[in-house]
Amino acid sequence: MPEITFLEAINSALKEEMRKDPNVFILGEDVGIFGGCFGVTQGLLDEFGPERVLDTPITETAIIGASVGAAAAGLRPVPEIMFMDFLGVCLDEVFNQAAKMRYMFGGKAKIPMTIRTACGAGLGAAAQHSQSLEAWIAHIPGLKVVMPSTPADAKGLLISSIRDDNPVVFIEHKMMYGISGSVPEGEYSIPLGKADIKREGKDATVVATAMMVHKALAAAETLAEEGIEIEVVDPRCLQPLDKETILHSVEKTGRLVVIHEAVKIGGVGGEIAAMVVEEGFDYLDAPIKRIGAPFTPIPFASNLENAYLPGEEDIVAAVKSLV
Amino acid sequence: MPEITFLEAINSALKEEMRKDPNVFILGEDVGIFGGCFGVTQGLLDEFGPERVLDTPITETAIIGASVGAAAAGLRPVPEIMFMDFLGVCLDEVFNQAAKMRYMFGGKAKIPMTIRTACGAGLGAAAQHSQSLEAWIAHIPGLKVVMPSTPADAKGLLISSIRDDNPVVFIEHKMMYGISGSVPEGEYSIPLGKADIKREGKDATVVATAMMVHKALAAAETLAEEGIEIEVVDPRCLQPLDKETILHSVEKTGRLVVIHEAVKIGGVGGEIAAMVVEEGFDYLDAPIKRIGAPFTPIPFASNLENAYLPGEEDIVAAVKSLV
Amino acid sequence: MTLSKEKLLELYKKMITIRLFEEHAVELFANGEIPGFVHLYIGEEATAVGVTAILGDNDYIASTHRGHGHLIARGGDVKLMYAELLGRKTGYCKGKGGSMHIADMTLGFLGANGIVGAGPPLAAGAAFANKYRKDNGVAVCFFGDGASNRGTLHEALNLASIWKLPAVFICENNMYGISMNQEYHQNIKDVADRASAYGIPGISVDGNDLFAVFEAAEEAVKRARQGDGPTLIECKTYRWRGHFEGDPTVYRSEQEVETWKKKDPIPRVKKRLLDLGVLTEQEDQAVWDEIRKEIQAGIDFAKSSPLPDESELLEDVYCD
Amino acid sequence: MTLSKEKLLELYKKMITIRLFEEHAVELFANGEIPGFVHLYIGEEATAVGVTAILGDNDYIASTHRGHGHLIARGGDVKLMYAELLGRKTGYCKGKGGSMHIADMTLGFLGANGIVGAGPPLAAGAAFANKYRKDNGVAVCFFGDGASNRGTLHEALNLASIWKLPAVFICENNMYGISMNQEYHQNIKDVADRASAYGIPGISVDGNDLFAVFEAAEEAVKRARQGDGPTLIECKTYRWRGHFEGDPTVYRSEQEVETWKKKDPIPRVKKRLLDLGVLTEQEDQAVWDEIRKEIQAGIDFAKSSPLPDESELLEDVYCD
Ligand SMILES: Cc1ncc(C[n+]2csc(CCOP(=O)(O)OP(=O)(O)O)c2C)c(N)n1
Ligand SMILES: Cc1ncc(C[n+]2csc(CCOP(=O)(O)OP(=O)(O)O)c2C)c(N)n1
Ligand SMILES: [Mg+2]
Ligand SMILES: [Mg+2]
Repeated sequence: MPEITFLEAINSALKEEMRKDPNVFILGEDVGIFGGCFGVTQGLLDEFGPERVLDTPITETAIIGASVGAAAAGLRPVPEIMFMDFLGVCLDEVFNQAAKMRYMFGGKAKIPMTIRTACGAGLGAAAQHSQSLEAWIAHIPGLKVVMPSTPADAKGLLISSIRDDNPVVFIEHKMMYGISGSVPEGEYSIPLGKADIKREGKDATVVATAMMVHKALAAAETLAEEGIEIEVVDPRCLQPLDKETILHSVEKTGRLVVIHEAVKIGGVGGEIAAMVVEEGFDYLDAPIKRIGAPFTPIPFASNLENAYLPGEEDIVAAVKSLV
Repeated sequence: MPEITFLEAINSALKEEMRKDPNVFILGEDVGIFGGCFGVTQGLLDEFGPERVLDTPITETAIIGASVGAAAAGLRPVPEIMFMDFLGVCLDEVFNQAAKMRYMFGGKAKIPMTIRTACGAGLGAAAQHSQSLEAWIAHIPGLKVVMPSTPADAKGLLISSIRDDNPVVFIEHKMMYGISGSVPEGEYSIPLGKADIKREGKDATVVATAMMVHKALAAAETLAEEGIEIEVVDPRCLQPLDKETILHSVEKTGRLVVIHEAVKIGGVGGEIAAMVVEEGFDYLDAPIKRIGAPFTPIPFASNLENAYLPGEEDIVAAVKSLV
Repeated sequence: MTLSKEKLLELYKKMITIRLFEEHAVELFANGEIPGFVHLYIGEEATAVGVTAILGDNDYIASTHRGHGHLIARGGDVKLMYAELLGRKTGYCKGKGGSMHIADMTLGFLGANGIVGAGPPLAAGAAFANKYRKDNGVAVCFFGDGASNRGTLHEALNLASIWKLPAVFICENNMYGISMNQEYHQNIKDVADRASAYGIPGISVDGNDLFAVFEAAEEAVKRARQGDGPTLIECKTYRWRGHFEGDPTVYRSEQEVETWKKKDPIPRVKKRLLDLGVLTEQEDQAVWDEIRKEIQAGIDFAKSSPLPDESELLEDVYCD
Repeated sequence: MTLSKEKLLELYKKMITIRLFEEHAVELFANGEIPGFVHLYIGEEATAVGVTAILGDNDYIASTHRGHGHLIARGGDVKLMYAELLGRKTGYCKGKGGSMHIADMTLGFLGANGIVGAGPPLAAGAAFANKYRKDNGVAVCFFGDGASNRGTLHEALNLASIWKLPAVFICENNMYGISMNQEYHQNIKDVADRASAYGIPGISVDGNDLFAVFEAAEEAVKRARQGDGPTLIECKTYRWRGHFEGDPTVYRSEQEVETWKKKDPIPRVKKRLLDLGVLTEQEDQAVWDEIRKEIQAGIDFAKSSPLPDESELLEDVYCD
């Protein structure tokens, strides 16, 4: 299987779907000649032209609102919101329009659109360019939320997202764009709502998302040296959430750590933990540990940002406190 | 103690603070001659004049953005967002500006403002006028979130919110405006971040917010007839959250039900449940039950809306399943 | 002026249908049969009917919270509308949307909308779809004077202007955003003046004059279909009822309302029809009677329709 | 033209300070000493300096992601600025904000802002505070041509226009929003033309001409202080560097950059000073040398400053 980066995987998913379905088009700030703020849409303008690769003004409300209108009218827009932090300027279009139109209209509309956006800290981009806000989206009925951690998942899930007839928010952790991994050759897709066990283990389950999957895999190595085998479960989609895979894993291990980069308080970790308590209380041999960012805006200085970010050591410590 | 309605309590808190502090002013859509969409600001224009009671155009972004600017410049704005559902059109101003300015500026600014807004279903106002979105706000460091359930709490907490030097989102369940209750005479306030035990009990703890406090108290009567005594804890503030009071109660009862009207998935119930698992696992004699709205936009038809809303029977059933 | 006599009679009937639909909604609301909020269009009929008169099959409409008139003008079914207002299973949205969310995708009607100013970006998107498919369609967006201050309109007009989208933006300036008179909510007299900020044509017309509205819309739709981009049309009109049913309208005088009632758009069309010899007083009576029956049939249909089944609560959230 | 010779020399020095501050930021970024994003103001100095020249004690400024120039013009301390860019404890924001969030509340400087177009509503609010307190202050808002399409600007201009707020809105039209030329992002030539949509004055000036900028700002600030409400001023200028450091600027030609470099705002002021006899070539050399020293001192200060302590991570989230 060829090795490509996370960024290339997303780029190739976009290309493949655009080649296959003439209704798919992309729009966003600097997605054309600039190739996207992070380079994700490089080459698309050349291949598909300005009719299908649309540079927009800096107007996220119009980008998402027009995407909803175009989707309702039968197209398949793939708008880009440069930083997830900018969702606050177009959230009405996401949660009151895209998410609810089908239901409000009694099932008579469909809004097939995929909002791509970059989350995550690590760049020194500070409080307004580093957030992970997936918890907001996962709380809204009518939306799907995808948060991949590997090139193969990113490609397969983006293809499914674009083909999905519902509005999907597809979240790309910006510090993973350069991560390489092997990707299946030829056409493939990964269904939305299926978790992936990134490493098997019997002593504790670690549910981790996006960048934290990599931290969890690193922690797994460290813990393995001490004879502790953790199972790393990557939900990949937060809505729909694959409860079964998580519950099965906890049934096996009896212990659960949930980690995400988003602020711990009010993050999806609470949802996952509470769900396991409700539906798998008897499996639990110990309290559940949640790990997430502390309750503070994201600081600029690199040392503070490092201190802010949850990481491998937190996972190691949490697992050890449970086993 | 005099009996007044929830609406009157809020109105009188606004009046008292405006009388006391000339820097306090209110702004919003139809808050002047119309007296507010629900009548909450009735009489304020007459008493304080158009310099301090400002009708605004239908531009929530400008309402909140200007409030942030005015607060940074030393005033104490109390903007009204008519329906909480409209937060999506001004969320950037709430979460990227108001919430973060102090931190981003190294502690050198303060943003004393209180956003009042109406949440909740029950009016037949459908998917875009009925939501409870407190989970979004409680996830954002830098904001405080208040959600009162009685006239006395509403008044005392609103006074504290206005006096607080931080941005506060003060959420009023629109179906409670007509609820009466006694209110202390004379000046008083209630500190933010202190839960209130609305009813004592030993068999199970029910943490409930806003309208659900009333449902929980009703359920308590029903359960009491069967000899089950529940303790009803009203956090009143979701940020800061009074973990101690909740944990103490669970320590006493060994059982926990958390209920809110917001959508269950991703709601603050998950946060509270997960917090108790982390910090009070050993107190628990049974799984935690969360109750919240189902994962769907809010329907219009009254019978569907009733079916949608969590209520007394859900609490009774949940408690019985635990004890 | 390309309106045939037959077409004119049809438009007249639509205006009457809107009027009667709304008058009966007043009653139904007063009787407690409609939950939630109802925003009525009485007095503004010429605007919806004049604009939609020019639309064809591939065209879209983005509507507002005050949307009944737009949908009836577009050919909506009053039975399904009443059923929706009453929260019935047979309604346009199976009772899940109510007055504020009625949609008819088969008519390209992208829904009433509970969020003021949400329509313009949606319309820009639908117009983009028309352009993308080269299907000669246009998208029309209705919005109020109050909505004209929202950033959504600014961003949508900007986008439509640079992409030369086949879109027509219709500001229904009824002088108020709830209680706020236009005089206080914006520092200009004509909303149409905002068009110059986007380098597009802006025109202000008497929204109670069906012919003026039609002519402006015709020109704008022609421009749009030709690829010349969007137009902003302001229709000056007035809502006779309160903002929503139940509004005590403390913010305006009885006299103001009376002045505007004298500008009732319906008799003006009737007069033209009489002048043209297309209609007699007697035929007019018959027209009203016929529509009254249709309205009554709609109400009967709604009232006799079942409520949605509780099992439907969780349906229609997602497509499979 | 009320600029005294002394004042003019002071403004000239500020322009040089900005230029040198930014040139050194280029280096620091290239050396990996500045994390995150840095947006430089080189080439646009006349705009910030011309506008702030007229401001006094009670006045506020809302800035942008490209904010260094605004703060230096307002009297900001380059030591604290460099320290912030380098993420040091001694920086303006204790290292918590970085280039995109530098603020100085003692100067009424309400912060750079990472959200494009976030400034206008903030400035409207600060201007409201001035008006509320009747302290004769004004609020100035800087924003880019790209930002001029955002709904925030529309809503803020509308609010400022109806409340006659003492605010001045300065569009720094540097022809691009990242890679998008103004020609593509809006369908008008002059952003100033948007003023008519709010019934306020709009004026377009050469943003590289300190005197033109100053005169326009002076007039606008006068209007604001008199209670005549806001003004929109467009300053046409150009950023010499990429959008942010690291931008390969594939979207514009070297030739275009060269043309604009010939319009360098700094020599134009120098010429005036020479003509006025306020400055000799020799004195000019001394001015640059002096400022170079100040800049170097700022960098030294920053580099020798400690990093924030990890214990500070959770401080400053809330006031007590
Ligand atoms: C974003 C938003 N803000 C506020 C409201 C509440 N609201 C509903 S209708 C309305 C007035 C709208 O005025 P206008 O746009 O002039 O339309 P009209 O009602 O006069 O037809 C308001 C403020 C809303 N629904 N959405
Ligand atoms: C709401 C929002 N959208 C997008 C961005 C990303 N972004 C940062 S600066 C910029 C360009 C701004 O252009 P302009 O307003 O002309 O200012 P300039 O950079 O030219 O000074 C963009 C798109 C952002 N920070 N905020
Ligand atoms: Mg109106
Ligand atoms: Mg620019």
